[in-house]
Amino acid sequence: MAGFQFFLEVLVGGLLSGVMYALVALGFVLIYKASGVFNFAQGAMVFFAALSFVGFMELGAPFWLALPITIGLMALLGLGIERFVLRPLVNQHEITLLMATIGLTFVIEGVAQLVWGVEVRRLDLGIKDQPLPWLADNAGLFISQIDIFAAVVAAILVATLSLVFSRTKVGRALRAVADDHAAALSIGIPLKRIWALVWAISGVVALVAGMLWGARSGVQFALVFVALKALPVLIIGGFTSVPGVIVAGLIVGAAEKLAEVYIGPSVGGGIESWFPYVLAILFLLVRPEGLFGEKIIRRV
Amino acid sequence: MFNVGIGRTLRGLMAAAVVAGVSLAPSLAQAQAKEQYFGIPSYRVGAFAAGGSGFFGGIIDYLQYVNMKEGGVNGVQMVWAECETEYNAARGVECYQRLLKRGDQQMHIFEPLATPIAYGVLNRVDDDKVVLTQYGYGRSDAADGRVFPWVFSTMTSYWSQISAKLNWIATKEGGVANLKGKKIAHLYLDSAFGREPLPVMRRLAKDWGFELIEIPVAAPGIEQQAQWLRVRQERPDWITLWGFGAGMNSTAITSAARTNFPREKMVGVWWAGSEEDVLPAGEAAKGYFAAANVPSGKNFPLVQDIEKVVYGAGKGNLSDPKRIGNIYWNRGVTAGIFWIEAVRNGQRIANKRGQTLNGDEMRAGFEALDLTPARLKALGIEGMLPSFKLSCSDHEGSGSVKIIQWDGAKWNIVTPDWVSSDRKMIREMVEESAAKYAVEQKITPRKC
Amino acid sequence: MTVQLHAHARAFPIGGPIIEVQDISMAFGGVKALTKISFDVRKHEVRAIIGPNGAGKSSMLNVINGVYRPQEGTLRFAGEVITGITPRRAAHLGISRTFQNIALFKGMTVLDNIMAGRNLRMHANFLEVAFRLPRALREETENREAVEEIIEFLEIEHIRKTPVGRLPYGLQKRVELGRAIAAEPKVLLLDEPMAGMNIEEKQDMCRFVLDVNDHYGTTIVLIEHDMGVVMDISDRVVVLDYGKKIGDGTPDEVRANQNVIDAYLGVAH
Amino acid sequence: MFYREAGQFRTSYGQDSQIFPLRQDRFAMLALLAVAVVVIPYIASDYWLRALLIPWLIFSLVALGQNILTGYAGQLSLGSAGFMAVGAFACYNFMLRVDGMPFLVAVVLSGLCAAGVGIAFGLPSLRIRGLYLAVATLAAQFFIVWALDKFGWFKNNDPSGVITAQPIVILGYAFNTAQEKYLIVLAIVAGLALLAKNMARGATGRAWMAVRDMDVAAEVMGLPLMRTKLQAFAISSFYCGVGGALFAFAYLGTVEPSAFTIDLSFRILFMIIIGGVGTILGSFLGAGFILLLPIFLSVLFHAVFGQTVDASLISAVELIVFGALIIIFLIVEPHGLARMWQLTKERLRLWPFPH
Repeated sequence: MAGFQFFLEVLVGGLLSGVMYALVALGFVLIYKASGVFNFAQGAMVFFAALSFVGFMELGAPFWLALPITIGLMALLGLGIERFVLRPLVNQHEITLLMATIGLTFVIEGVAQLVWGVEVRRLDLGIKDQPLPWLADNAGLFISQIDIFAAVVAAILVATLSLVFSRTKVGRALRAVADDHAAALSIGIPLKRIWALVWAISGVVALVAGMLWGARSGVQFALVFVALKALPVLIIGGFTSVPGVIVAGLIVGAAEKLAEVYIGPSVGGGIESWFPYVLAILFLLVRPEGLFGEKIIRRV
Repeated sequence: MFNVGIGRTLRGLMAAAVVAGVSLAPSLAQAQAKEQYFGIPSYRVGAFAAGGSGFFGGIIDYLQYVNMKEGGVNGVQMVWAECETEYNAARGVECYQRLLKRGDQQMHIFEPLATPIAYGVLNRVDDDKVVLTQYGYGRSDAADGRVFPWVFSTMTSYWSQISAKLNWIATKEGGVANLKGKKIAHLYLDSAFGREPLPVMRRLAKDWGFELIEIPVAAPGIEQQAQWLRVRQERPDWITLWGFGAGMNSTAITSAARTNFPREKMVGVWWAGSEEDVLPAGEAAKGYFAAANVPSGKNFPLVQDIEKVVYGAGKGNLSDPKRIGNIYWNRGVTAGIFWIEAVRNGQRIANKRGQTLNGDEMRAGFEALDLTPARLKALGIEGMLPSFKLSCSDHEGSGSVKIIQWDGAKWNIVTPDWVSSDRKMIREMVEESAAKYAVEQKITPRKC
Repeated sequence: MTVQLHAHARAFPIGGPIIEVQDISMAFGGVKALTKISFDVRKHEVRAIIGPNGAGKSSMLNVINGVYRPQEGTLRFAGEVITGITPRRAAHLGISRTFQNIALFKGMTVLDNIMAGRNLRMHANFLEVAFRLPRALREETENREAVEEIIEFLEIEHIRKTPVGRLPYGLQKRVELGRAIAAEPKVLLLDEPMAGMNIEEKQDMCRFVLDVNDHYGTTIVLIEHDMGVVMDISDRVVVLDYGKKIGDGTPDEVRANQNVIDAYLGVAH
Repeated sequence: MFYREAGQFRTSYGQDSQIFPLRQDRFAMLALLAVAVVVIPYIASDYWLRALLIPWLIFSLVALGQNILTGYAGQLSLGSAGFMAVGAFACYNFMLRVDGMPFLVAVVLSGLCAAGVGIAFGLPSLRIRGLYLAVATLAAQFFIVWALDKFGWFKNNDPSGVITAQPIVILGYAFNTAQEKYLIVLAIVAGLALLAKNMARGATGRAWMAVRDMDVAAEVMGLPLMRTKLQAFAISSFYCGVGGALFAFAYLGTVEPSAFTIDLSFRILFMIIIGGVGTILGSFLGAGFILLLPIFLSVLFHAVFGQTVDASLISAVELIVFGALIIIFLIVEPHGLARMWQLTKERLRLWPFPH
């Protein structure tokens, strides 16, 4: 197939995978922004969310019922985590918090497999994971419908979140919290409520990511690994910037695909595992605070 | 949320307590009877739990079956202890050491169904006199019993599998000659496991004149955009999928659909050929082929009898009986058959009828494994296992596979007869590789 | 408050200039922090830099020990031009300092903090330390003795083994002074050593500063808000205002200087 | 009543800078070593030695390395498993390609290889800090494993892509049995632990902690930031590398690159967090906790429920309890086991008199 057209396809494909990474990274950002916690359990939450969703459907709940139930469940999970894991750890060192969330990962994985079992399940959102016919026929580009769908969902999600943050009272409060906890408290912002809320939201974000990933590659344990895909996205985008992770996600997605396709064969391939991280390092050397992260000012 | 989990646990435990009350009774009665002890290093959580629970469930069900059906082997009861490895080398070694001795009983067979764990214990089994079986994984060159006296790659190694698979592709193409100039892409998990068949493939590519395209997938492989773009670019005639874990395999299949690559031109390794591997792909998996060392299905007398005897008595190991007869479980059952046959042989050879075997006797029994068509029929597994025979020097035996195809709901056998590999070539490669290993490890191969 | 200023004849009579600041200018972004500042510091004297907030005092110190790099002007140390040196180089030259908001090593004990102050005098590499080879041991003991002297001198024996993080503010300031003098510097830069202290603490600190100056002959450049203190303990005073020098001389001269009175004293009192 | 420092006065700074200023502690330590060397090899079963003690010692060593970097020098790194891998494969190749290579020399050399790699991947630390650095060090984790996995040379082109450690021979004496392997590991770990302790309490350690606590001040005092940080990376990686070599030679015997997963790196970090950041003792306690707890749980549950409960249930519960215990632990004592131990000692000193 024509060189440029192929390049284009690689690029588009990469960008679309990037969206999927960004979706996962989004959950990290929300929580880090609000509570300064690097929530490694996000991956497990994605897995748990998707698994619960199909689980409820297996129990006979129709889509329109399973969805709200799972949303509620994830929100509850988020609240529970905030209340019983992170609140007792407030003001601890960031490493301690990170470690706590990794411990949480084990718990969530265990609970998920305890409650829903280990069988691999499939999730059918009714969208075909096949190339858009007219694109394939006319442009010869193979773009899967579900990828497009995912991109749209991601766009909507981000739009809504940014609206919530910029327009609503809660959103402004959240921004204040993100800027300075103490100050936020002093002007009477209910910190705990905000945190709880953010954890609930990130639970729902996890569900969205989980459903899209699940629809692509089945609902199964491997979903927890999507977190690893999100990490380089986070450093490049900055832990605190919603638009940051979206852009970074696109960058990582496109870059790693191009690298794998064009550089990969010459070094034996499989470089996707580390390429994004190296990319991230190079990025950091230029901008230690990430793409849109707040600049870290350090005084003597 | 947690409450749900805890609740389920409690219910589980209560149920367990009841079961315990029932099941303890007989085992007490037989406390005096002779016992043959097995250690079972299973993995029931984590990325590969689906396969693990099925396979080890199958083994346990068969041991249970032998106990219930014929009161053990010549009166020797099969007993076992289980240990969770999480498919992790360190945990696996710990399990090996833990299971090795139980009271005055010794473990003589170790089947971890995990390459890393098999490697972790590889150089311990000689001292401990433990038969290390690698049921369709691990070192292919372990087939050379002279260099690996205690390791078995029964009954078909990766090398044999890929050879058999390519033989089948050749017949589909109407003969080896027609493969000339064809393209075969090897889409593999970028790990030792994924690269294992490459030597064979490269060699055959040279001999047969087809073009081999190697496309690695970085673990965990739930994202294969780039790889399939290469497929689109190269447009291979066939793809041999060498993946592990439902994540990578189902993603490969869906990605094939995304790139309009015909599933009828994809042949998976047997770790990409279980129900768990294709179910998540849904419609996309229709028509996809895979090699099987053991086909799935319930239409084998033994399988039906196990369901009747063991599950009928509520002693089945699978929490979900619907999984009876699926690939991993059937594989487990046949693994159990190897064990029991080895015990029978061992008792005969050492003429310790009705007595517990030690390590050497168990190995002798294993090396005497001889599944004649008649024996297979007697066991009620005709067509489930190939007929094969082990020996002191040949620890592989069969080297043949069946090709199965997914019809969207279940696996169907497309090769009623077993597709065999190029035994001679593989054996040469095995001995070559084993010899190299022997030199590196300063092992003097035993005489056979 | 009253502090006996150099009651006895000085052990180290004031000598020639050791630091010469010449037309130093620097700006952050567009904001001018220092404009054409020139003054000198003589050996063994106590030199004060005063001025209202944002006058550029701290920036001046940061220029002197290389934390900031000036856009214009030259800086001489003992006659040699050292404009734009690195902090490490400055340390090697014998310029040591304390910080406006304490910069101690919070996780370490008082002892270790002050020991760390002597790192330039310890040359054993990590292998020697790991294997406790003679040089490492010798250096450890020798420097430990020197440090114990300082600890005694600053009257903080009782908190020797306490992690500084747990100490009250006043004591921390004292430890930081200890860490700074541990290097046995030629020049000691003190950035508001008495900020936020009560009268007694200030008196103690003054005493320590003067003693350092007396016993070791260390040249001292200090920034201080408390005019009383400054006038009492310093030999000469530079007055900055909005990054410009508006006065320079003995305390009395500065007191008399009209600009200073207008710009600063007038406001202050 | 026996834990008293009364009547023990330090008369010289030399004495004061001893590892264990208290006589009781010195005795305790010596006794412990004596037991470890003399008693344990004879009473401990193969299971205890091969499955628990040897890996525990090895991981204590690795945790020590992580602690030097993260605990003392304050550089958060997630590459430890990668550096272990370097050590393991380096050692294998030294033994393989240099005939007559003495084992201990090979171990040291492999540590040095790891140190070199560590320095390379430590370079970003000069510009990046905190969690960003942590994620950046994952590059080491993934790249190293990828490279070792990809290039057959590292594995002497073994078709199965694994290395099989050569037998351990020192001065013509072969260390084959579990006891022998245990002793060699014990010797190496104890030695390196002592060196680490010396560095930690000496000028080297002060430099590390200075950089950790307030790097600007450290620089103003003349400490070379870059050298100190990279030194910490090098030494830390050296310890990980030696740990990796022992992991391959004295523990598993046969390893593939993918044995050194990111999960392992996380567990190593866990060890020092749980054990106690910036303490030597903590590395040992933490390694014990993280390594042995899951095993203990598994043994416990199997002992209690045996074959009566669906094993999948047990495995899942093990996982949950393990995670929960970690969280609870972090909440109860964020400063780690070492701090707990210290506090108990403080109480012992005062006991039975409440202050």
